[in-house]
Amino acid sequence: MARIGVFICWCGENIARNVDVEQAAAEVADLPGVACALAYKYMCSDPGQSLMRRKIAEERLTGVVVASCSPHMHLRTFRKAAAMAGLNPYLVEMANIREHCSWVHHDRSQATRKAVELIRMSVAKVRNNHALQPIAIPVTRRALVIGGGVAGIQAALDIADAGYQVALVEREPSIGGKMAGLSETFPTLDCSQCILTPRMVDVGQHPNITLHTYSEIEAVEGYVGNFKATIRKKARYVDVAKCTGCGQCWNSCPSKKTPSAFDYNMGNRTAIYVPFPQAVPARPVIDRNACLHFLKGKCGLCAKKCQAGAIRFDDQDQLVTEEVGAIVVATGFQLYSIGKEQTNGHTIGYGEYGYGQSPDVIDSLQFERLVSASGPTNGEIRRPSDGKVPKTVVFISCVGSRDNAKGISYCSKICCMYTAKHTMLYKHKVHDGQAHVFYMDIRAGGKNYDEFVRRAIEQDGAQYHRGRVSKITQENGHLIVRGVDTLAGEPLTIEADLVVLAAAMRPADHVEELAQKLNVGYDENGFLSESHPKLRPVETNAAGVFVCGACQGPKDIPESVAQASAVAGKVAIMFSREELSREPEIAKVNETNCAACFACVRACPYNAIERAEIRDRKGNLVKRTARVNQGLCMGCGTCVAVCPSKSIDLDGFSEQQIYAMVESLE
Amino acid sequence: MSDSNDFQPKIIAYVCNWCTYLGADLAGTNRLEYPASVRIVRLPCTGRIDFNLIVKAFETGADAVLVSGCHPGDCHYTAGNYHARRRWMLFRPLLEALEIDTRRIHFSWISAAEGKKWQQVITEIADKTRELGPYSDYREICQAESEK
Amino acid sequence: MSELLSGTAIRPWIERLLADGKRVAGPQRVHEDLVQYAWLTSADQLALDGFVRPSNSIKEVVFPRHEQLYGYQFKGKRIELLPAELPTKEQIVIGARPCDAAALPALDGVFNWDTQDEFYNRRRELTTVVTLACGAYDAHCFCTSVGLGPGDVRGSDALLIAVDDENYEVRCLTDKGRRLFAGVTTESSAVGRVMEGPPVQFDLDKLGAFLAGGYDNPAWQAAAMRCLGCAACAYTCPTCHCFDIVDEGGPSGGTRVRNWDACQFSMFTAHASGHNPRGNQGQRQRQRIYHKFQIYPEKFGALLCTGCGNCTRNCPAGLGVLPILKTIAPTP
Amino acid sequence: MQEELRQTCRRLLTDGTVQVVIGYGQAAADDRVVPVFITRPEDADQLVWNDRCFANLAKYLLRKEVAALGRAAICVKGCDQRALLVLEQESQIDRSQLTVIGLACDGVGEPRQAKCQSCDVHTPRQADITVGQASAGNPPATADGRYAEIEAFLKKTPAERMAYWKAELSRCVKCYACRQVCPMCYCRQCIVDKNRPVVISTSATLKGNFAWQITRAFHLAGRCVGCDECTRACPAGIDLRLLNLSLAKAAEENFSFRAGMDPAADPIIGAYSQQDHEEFIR
Repeated sequence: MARIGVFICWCGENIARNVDVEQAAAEVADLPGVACALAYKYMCSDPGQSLMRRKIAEERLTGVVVASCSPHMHLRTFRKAAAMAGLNPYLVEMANIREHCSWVHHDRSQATRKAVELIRMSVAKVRNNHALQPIAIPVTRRALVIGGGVAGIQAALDIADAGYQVALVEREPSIGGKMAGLSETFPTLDCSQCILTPRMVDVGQHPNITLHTYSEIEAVEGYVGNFKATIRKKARYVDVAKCTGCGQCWNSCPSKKTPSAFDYNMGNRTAIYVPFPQAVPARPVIDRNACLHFLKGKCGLCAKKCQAGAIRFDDQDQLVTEEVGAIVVATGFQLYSIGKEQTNGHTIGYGEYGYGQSPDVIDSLQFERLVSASGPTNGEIRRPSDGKVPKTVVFISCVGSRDNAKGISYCSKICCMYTAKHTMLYKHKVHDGQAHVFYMDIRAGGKNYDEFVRRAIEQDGAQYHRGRVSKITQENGHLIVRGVDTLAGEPLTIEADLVVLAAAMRPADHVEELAQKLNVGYDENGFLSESHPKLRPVETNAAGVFVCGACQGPKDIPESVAQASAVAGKVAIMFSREELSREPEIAKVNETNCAACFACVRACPYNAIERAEIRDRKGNLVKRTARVNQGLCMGCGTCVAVCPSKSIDLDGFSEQQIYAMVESLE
Repeated sequence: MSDSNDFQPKIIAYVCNWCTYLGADLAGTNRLEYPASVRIVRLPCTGRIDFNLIVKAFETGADAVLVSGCHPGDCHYTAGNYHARRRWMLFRPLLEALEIDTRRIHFSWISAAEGKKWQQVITEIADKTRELGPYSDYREICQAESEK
Repeated sequence: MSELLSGTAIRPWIERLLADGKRVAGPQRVHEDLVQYAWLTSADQLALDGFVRPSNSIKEVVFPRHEQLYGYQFKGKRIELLPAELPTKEQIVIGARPCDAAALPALDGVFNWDTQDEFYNRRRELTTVVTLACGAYDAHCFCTSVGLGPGDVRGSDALLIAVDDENYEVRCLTDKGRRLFAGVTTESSAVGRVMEGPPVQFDLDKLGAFLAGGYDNPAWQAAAMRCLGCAACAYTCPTCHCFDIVDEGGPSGGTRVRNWDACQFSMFTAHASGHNPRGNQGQRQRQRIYHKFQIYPEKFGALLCTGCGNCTRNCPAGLGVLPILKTIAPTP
Repeated sequence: MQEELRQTCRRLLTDGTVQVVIGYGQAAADDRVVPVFITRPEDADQLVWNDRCFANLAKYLLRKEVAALGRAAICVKGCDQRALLVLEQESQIDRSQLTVIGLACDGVGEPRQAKCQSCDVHTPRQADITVGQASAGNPPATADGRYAEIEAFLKKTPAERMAYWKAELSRCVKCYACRQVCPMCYCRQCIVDKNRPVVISTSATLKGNFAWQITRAFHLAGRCVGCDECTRACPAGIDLRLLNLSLAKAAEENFSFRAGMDPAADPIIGAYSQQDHEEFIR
């Protein structure tokens, strides 16, 4: 038989003014299962709590109802107090007779009646509560970081510095990401490589970091604390352990005409190559599609030159597994490919700008290489078609962004800033040149950002035209840019030598496939979904999987790095204990009754329910059933509502509890 | 009960823990008064709220039922409210076919910041239900027994 | 000489009964192709011809599908019991089929062999059954195979036999019947004639022999293969009488009620442990036949089947007593 | 066509493709057509095909007594086949272990059943073997007339509708024939049979009957294939089809979804779209 203690709080006058607490105590004292009911001035105070603890012991209570304020205020308090008195904390419920009663109903008799009913509901509920134990999940204290751009690097270093092992996976031959190819960065104009490459070296040398470059995620199994990732290490044809990075091979390679992806096809590279001189690891790979050994069966010059004997033409892809407790996704972005049909089919556009037809219409990342000291022109701004120094450069922002008709509704956020930067870098190198910018709005929110744009306009003389460009044509070696200046209200035609398009930012290729492997949600644009935009901005709905950087949405370097460090903090918190302790108010399947229709599996927002099989001792299939992964369930109860036979139920808000509450209102 | 002015409709509100419950808390903090005849049942998420609970509310004599949770996109559990919304899209036509009075079943999105909206919604539901009178049809259904 | 109930007298008579506060049940045309016994609110609802028999039975008049046994209320630490009121209204069934009426004596035994069921007995006392001899039978009827026939009077207080399209000969069989018809009939020389029943379709002796040794016969499962495990047979059967007792209510109190239950439900015999002694439909169908043709007869000396055929008529899979018995105990 | 059916089944049993054919046979005692389970080639002649083949045999695939007979072939009409698709989507049957014999059908019942009036699956889809040819062919799928009955019913006044359901459901005796014939009702323990808590009163009172029929219908939301077996099985003649239609109509109008029609379409319950309309929500 239940022995429930009801503790009604006056909350000073807050409750007692409108609710006759003594009368309420007298009324509920007679409810079935109630062993004692009393009112006290401040239940949350020390004396109030010790009163409750004393009564738990004296009355041998099997459950407690505290009728006071909102459970969001003090449920934890009272559950803790009950636990101190030896009562399982999940046998404590609250009746909210302050926020939901005394504060909003001023008729004392009505408020008192309602308070009694609220208490009655809570008594009915707590009679059906069960003692619950927190769920403990062992944690493998090792993290997997996917993506070796600046976000992934930062996250990996921070986690490693906290003392935990990290496996960093990068699909290119070197880490560094987009930032490694940038020239100088806003709003300080510090050299990108100067700030990034030391961090890359740190990664390469960090005792806690295992680097898998030229590698991709093949499969991920498991759940929070206990993931098993299979990584495909693509064949490099170079034995990284033997290679010293001396450079003999790529210096002697006769195949030199492959467009360099690192330079966005603005320069060429050899068939055996490191993408850029500061690459980490500084170990080359062989491009099968360019290597004469693979194409024609002869050559092998690199192998002859290599004193370390590191060339391995028979190299194969390898699958390695990493067991990790947390996964950080930092796969970054790519640019909207202008003028081409986009991967999601309906986004197509800006063919009228002549990108891909005129070599002098380039995108913003190409321009970065053009001004970079390590770029194909060694930092001299020369246009691709004829190598001339362009005297007039037109920058067009929002190419792709903020244009529903072209398939992207969002603002890519960084283009205003880097376009301003581009005009400055250009002016600093071509003193007699003139930069024009066509823009829709200038978005320069951020520390020292607006000042930076003002500088571009006021000090470096960039001409900003508010308006769109309708067409770009080629005439006599010039690009005729036809647009409109909406502020002047006039059409505007500029004869330019070079046009730079600030193309929209899109998530990296194949991120959807990765998201599916990780059970992480993504939006219609392919950006990964955070668990909560404000309160859980780096978590995802797949417990133990975190996001940082541009894979989650357009962002600049400072934001990406800040997010990466935030992720590292979250991972470090998770790894600070040997076991994860999770709230036990989660779903549970009655496996005998489950009809295995798996509607719950479909409905679960956390992919926390799996299809399981029950087998007898001989291994014969007895039946199939849904099964809740305690490591993943967040306790929303969506599964309960879709289960026709209620073979899945939610501890803490069980069918029995809720119906008892409603029926107590009869 | 015969005097319609005295009629205090019984309203059962199934609300999610993270938005509407907190919205009602905020109404309290701001001392926004509303009819006392509403009874809140706290559930983690609208996704947990099953249609059987609505039926049970009427069986226990409710004159109106409210189901309320987070605005689309704000669900604490990402998608529970979307699942709920879809179920109600299908449930309402069934109730119409059965002539269960859909004017007595209310759905709302009330965020933790919308204490004022909570007050308004409850007040409106109470007013409207008072106009409709007690849900005598369902009470008759519940009281009909084989005659003695 | 006979007593005659003229067609024109029937309606006014029923209206009078209703006006006197009596409950009157009889066949009612619910839909174009559905006739059921139901409580009448007006004499016009009564349907006496144009169909073989109602799709349900009259057992509900004495054994309702849902009955409150008593209420209970938690008062503080005490539980207060609130006895249910016994029925008081006199009730009359008009136009019962002989196969329905004959079920009542069978039920009497069940509801009185250990405890006297006060609810059942009170209703039974209050009930007068006016049976109408059958004017037609269909392929599902098999009263003659279980020793009954279209004019059988078991369980009836009065028997009506059609004289022509309008008028009925009344044979009062009990005091209840005589009281009911006092002053309603006229003397006449016309005599009704009861038609012949359907041919006998299975052999009771053979059945007895089969049951004696056939408990584990695979024929049960074979016959039950198409059974879907609902209670359409049991709930429309005049003699099936199983019930379940449940408490309905909330934390403050409620009612203990009894509801019909049926042996074809897999839950009927399911134990809390998960074990089910009748784990398949063959065992459940076997139970139904054994109960009607061996267990009940051994205890009460009569069959628990009146051959009405409702089980087959209502079975979505066309099963029922007759198809099974025709297989296991065919007539020569 | 009947002969072709018998031959087909004889062959399937003879060559060991299947151990049992679930089909229709003539009842011995009366003129009804009943489900039969043919396990021997020589019994294939018991199979019949005519317009009294009402039953949706898909339900038998879920009964353990039938499953115990071994690998099965099942005879289905076009409407019944839709149930197979839903059962497959809900992991209840392994389609690869099942031989589906589609029976081209011009409709059942005399006069034709209500569902046959707007049938657009005279020839069963996704059958392994199709027997016969429907004279009607499969007309293009249009919603015209499919929901005529519920639309007409909804034109009645609220008071008429309430009176109608009170009268109809007062006859429900809770025999659960509607549940037992329904291929989609395969829970191991139906919610109405659960007593902790009592979600639905087990009593056959109006209260219990409303709760039960609301539940039964809604549990079929987006799943009911409209075979109307519930309506056919109801010994109290309650037109459960109306309830099912109201949900099917909502599913088609809101989600262009018809249960058991498109193997590629995702089930609508347990799923959502951010674009789902919500004009009824404040």
